[in-house]
Amino acid sequence: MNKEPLIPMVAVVTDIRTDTPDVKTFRVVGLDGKKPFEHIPGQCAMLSMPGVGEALFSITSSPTNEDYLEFSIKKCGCVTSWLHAIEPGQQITLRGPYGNGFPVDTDFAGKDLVFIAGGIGLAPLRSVINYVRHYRARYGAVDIVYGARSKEDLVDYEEILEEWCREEGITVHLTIDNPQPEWDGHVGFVPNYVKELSFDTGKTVVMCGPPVMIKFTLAGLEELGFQREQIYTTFELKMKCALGKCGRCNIGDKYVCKDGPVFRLDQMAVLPDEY
Amino acid sequence: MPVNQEFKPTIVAFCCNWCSYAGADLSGTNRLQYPANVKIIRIPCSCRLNPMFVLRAFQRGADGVILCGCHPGDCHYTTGNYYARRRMTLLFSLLDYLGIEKERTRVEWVSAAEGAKFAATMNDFCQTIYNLGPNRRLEDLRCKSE
Amino acid sequence: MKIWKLDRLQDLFAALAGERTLYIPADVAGQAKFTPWEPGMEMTKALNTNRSAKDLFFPQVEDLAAFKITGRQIQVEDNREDVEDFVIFGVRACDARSFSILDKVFLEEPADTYYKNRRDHATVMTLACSRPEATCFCTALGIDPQAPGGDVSCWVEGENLYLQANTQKGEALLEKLPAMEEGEKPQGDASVFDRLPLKDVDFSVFSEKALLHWFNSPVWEELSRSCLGCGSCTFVCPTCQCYDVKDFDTGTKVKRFRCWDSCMYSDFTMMAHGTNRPTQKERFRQRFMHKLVYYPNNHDGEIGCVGCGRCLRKCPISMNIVKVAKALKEGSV
Amino acid sequence: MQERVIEKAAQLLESGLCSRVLGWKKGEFFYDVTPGVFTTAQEVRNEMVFTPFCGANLSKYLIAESRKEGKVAAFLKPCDTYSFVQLQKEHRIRRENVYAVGVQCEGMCDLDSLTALNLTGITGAEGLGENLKVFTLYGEETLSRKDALSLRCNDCKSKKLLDCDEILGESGEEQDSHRFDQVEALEAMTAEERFAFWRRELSKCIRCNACRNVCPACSCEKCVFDNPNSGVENKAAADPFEENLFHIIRAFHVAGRCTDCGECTRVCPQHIPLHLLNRKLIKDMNQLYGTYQAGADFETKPPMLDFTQEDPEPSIITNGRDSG
Repeated sequence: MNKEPLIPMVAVVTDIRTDTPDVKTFRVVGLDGKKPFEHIPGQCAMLSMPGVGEALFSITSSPTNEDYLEFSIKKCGCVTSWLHAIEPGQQITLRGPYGNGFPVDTDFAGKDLVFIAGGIGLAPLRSVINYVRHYRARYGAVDIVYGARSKEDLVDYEEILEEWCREEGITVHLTIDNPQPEWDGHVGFVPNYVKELSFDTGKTVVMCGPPVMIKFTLAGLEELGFQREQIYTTFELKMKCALGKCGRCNIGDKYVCKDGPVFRLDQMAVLPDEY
Repeated sequence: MPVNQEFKPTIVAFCCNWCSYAGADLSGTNRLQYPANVKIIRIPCSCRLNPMFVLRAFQRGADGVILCGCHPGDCHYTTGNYYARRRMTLLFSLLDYLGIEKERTRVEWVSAAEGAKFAATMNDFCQTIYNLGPNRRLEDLRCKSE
Repeated sequence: MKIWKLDRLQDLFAALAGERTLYIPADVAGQAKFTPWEPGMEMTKALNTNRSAKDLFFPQVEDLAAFKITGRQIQVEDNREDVEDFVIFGVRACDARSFSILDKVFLEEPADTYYKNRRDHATVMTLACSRPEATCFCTALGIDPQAPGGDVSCWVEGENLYLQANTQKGEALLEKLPAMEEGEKPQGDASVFDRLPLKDVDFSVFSEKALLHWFNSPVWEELSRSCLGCGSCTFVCPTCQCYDVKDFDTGTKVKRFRCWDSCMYSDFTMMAHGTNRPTQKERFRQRFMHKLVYYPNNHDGEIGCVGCGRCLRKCPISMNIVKVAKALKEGSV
Repeated sequence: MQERVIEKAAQLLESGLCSRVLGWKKGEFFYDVTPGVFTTAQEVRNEMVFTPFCGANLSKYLIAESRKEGKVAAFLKPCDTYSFVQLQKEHRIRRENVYAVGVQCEGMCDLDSLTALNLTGITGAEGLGENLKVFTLYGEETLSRKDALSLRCNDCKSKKLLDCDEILGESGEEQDSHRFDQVEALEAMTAEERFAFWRRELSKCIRCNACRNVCPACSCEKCVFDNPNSGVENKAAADPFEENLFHIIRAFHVAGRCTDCGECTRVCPQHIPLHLLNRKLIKDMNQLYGTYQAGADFETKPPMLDFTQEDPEPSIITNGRDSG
């Protein structure tokens, strides 16, 4: 009988890193110790613990990482709370990859890129950013705008400081919502910061964050003169199958699991505002 | 269940913290015998017994469910067992109406001093359930396999 | 076309049931239902089954896999098996069309093997309608109730049952039956279909305007106001295919099963942080937009409804796709 | 009566006494009436009906409608008024925002009761009084409304119109119904027979939740069956046990609050006689704790929120009524 896409494989969590008070990054390999499958930046996978539940997470690691997959996961529901309580060595089930991913080798090629992320929204972008860093020559200048509630809530802060900030051609713009004693960087919400930074409108924008951030940032970008065709974002809605069959993650006639999760914003203009 | 294996009924006894739970203790310290397959679940008062708990017990493999609480008039919270009495009467009646053997459910009032009554009640209830055989009408087949 | 005498229908059932399970629409506990045939079991007098025929391919509940958990270890048990061949007799044209609508969802890559397994092993024998209900509107959706399709089409006319194979599977099935007389079916009286009160419901309008036009229609508020948020329409619908995947801990292992779900339910899109369809209006809209706009957009304009009329009879408050389609059309003028 | 209902509704809107009217809206056919809210007299005159097919109990809608701005006029049949009172007793309806118009009822019919008379292809019907003229694709037939009554209306318990601001027609009396006959027939069976009966019926359940969602007594903001942490299935009849569990618990949760309006059985797409579960509990409570009718008044304490020291022991059930 053919392989059933709903039946997952078993994988092992080999390492757990605490990024922020409510975000942990999980390193996952197959039972053979190898990377479970290949993926495109922006794609997702279904993680599950039988008896607890199954949920979709974006793959945080870059495809260029040949050893494992990584998932940065914020504790907010049933499955994520369980994940936050486990220790390395725990087996989970895994299926994927799902979704279309970012057009890293087509539309993004040769372009100046601006990544805009808020909070845990960095998770899906980290995969793209590291992919772009790996194939640095294929892309133009890179700007990363990243905001969180506080310094402690910045995911991958170490990696950002130690690696991204030091790399040539990459400019990192960090911001936090409220002033903090040990913070000498920018303070303020992402949408305003983006407007202040006033990027060149020839750049391609990749955005991920809470819906309210997306909404206001988009307005700001349009004010700056950006076209919706230049802006990409990624969505997440409730999913059960991730195969376009269970019927719940649709925005209009598009399924986030199958036709997304990455959408160019001009595609969204003809779809309902139901996300 | 294979035929050659003797039927050992699983009994779930919901016991009020203030009386029968202590009664069970007392019967233990007095070395009174009652079957080991009586699983005691402590509840703060007999009126804490949600009918859902009774059904869940049957789903998860109980062959009989018994509620033990304080004698009417002796409730630690004054009136809890009076409400429990009405609820269980109605629940048992409804189960009987659905054709589920009424002997599988029981309520007994057992005080903290009645260790002997506790043991006797459990022995009697186990015998009743043993005579009835395994719970078939309110079982969950998914829990019975393997 | 082959001919079988109707007074020997039980013999036909016996022959069909000889090597495989035969399902016929029979009355069980007062309901017409596709039921495994046993000697003596008669067809229902009802036009159609209470629930739809999708149950036979997409049952309300089915196990997907089981997991054995020991400490931190997980073992996956894939218990799928090839189902045995079976025949469904007496499927009406509407339900037969619903199979092709479901196929486009479940058989699209990556195919759903549970569904495919049953589809592969089933032979569908349809039965033409001659006495429709007033709630029937399959003709408004381009379905011919007198040419019902499937692997074998059947007609009742006078004292005979006429059978015609439409596919190789159907031919193989008929070949195994006792030799039958050949003949032509006399032309029946189809005038009743012209008198169907809902035959003119216009489903073509939905392709004429943009998705957002229908989505933003002002009529949704009023239409959905009395909706109870139950799942009767969904569960009797032959084309509703949304499902939920759930786990059940049996005490020794975890069974992962799937069950029908309804977009009418409040938890359908509920996530840890909330839902994107917070009121019944959005849920109600989703169901009808899916059938009238989203499905056609994704599948060459085919409407996700077969006009069986079950929701017209079953909705507790008599709100249904016909009322919705009409109101949307009028509301857009 | 229909004319009076429509005229009254229009008048209530025109006079400005009410901003909305909760009533029944006509459908495609004579029998597919939908509960609806009307805001203008014109809407009322065009779309409102009161026919023998207005079975839907409107009182549950008042939970939401009475919380909105302005006063809502609600047209309520006798059995609806019992639910109306019961819901007020449970503080679910804001009475001051409702103008209740009681409408006397001659018993309601439904499509199922017509189908049971072997009528097929029903395209419409005519008649608001004693007789019903039914049109079908295959001819027409005149029948007595009495013969086409819904199952529940054959056992009508009361024609009383309770707590109305105004009454169209006359409030009636409690009826000498035979609503417990079938319960008694079941009680007279052996446990095996009863088990077989309920298995046959409950195995039809598809867990569409229509019975729960229509039930005026099921007015919880969040049902226990919709709570993912309760560990119960809210949509899958995954096992016979789950079917039993749902219906036992639901009957139990509405015990003492169920007015026996019969909506559960009316809406069940699988025709499960769910009212027999509720009636059993009503009968038991009447016998064990004294006669009580939910929704009949505002004062009487519901039996499940009450007790006496002399209440019978549960052994009255488990040992049998005679020995207990």
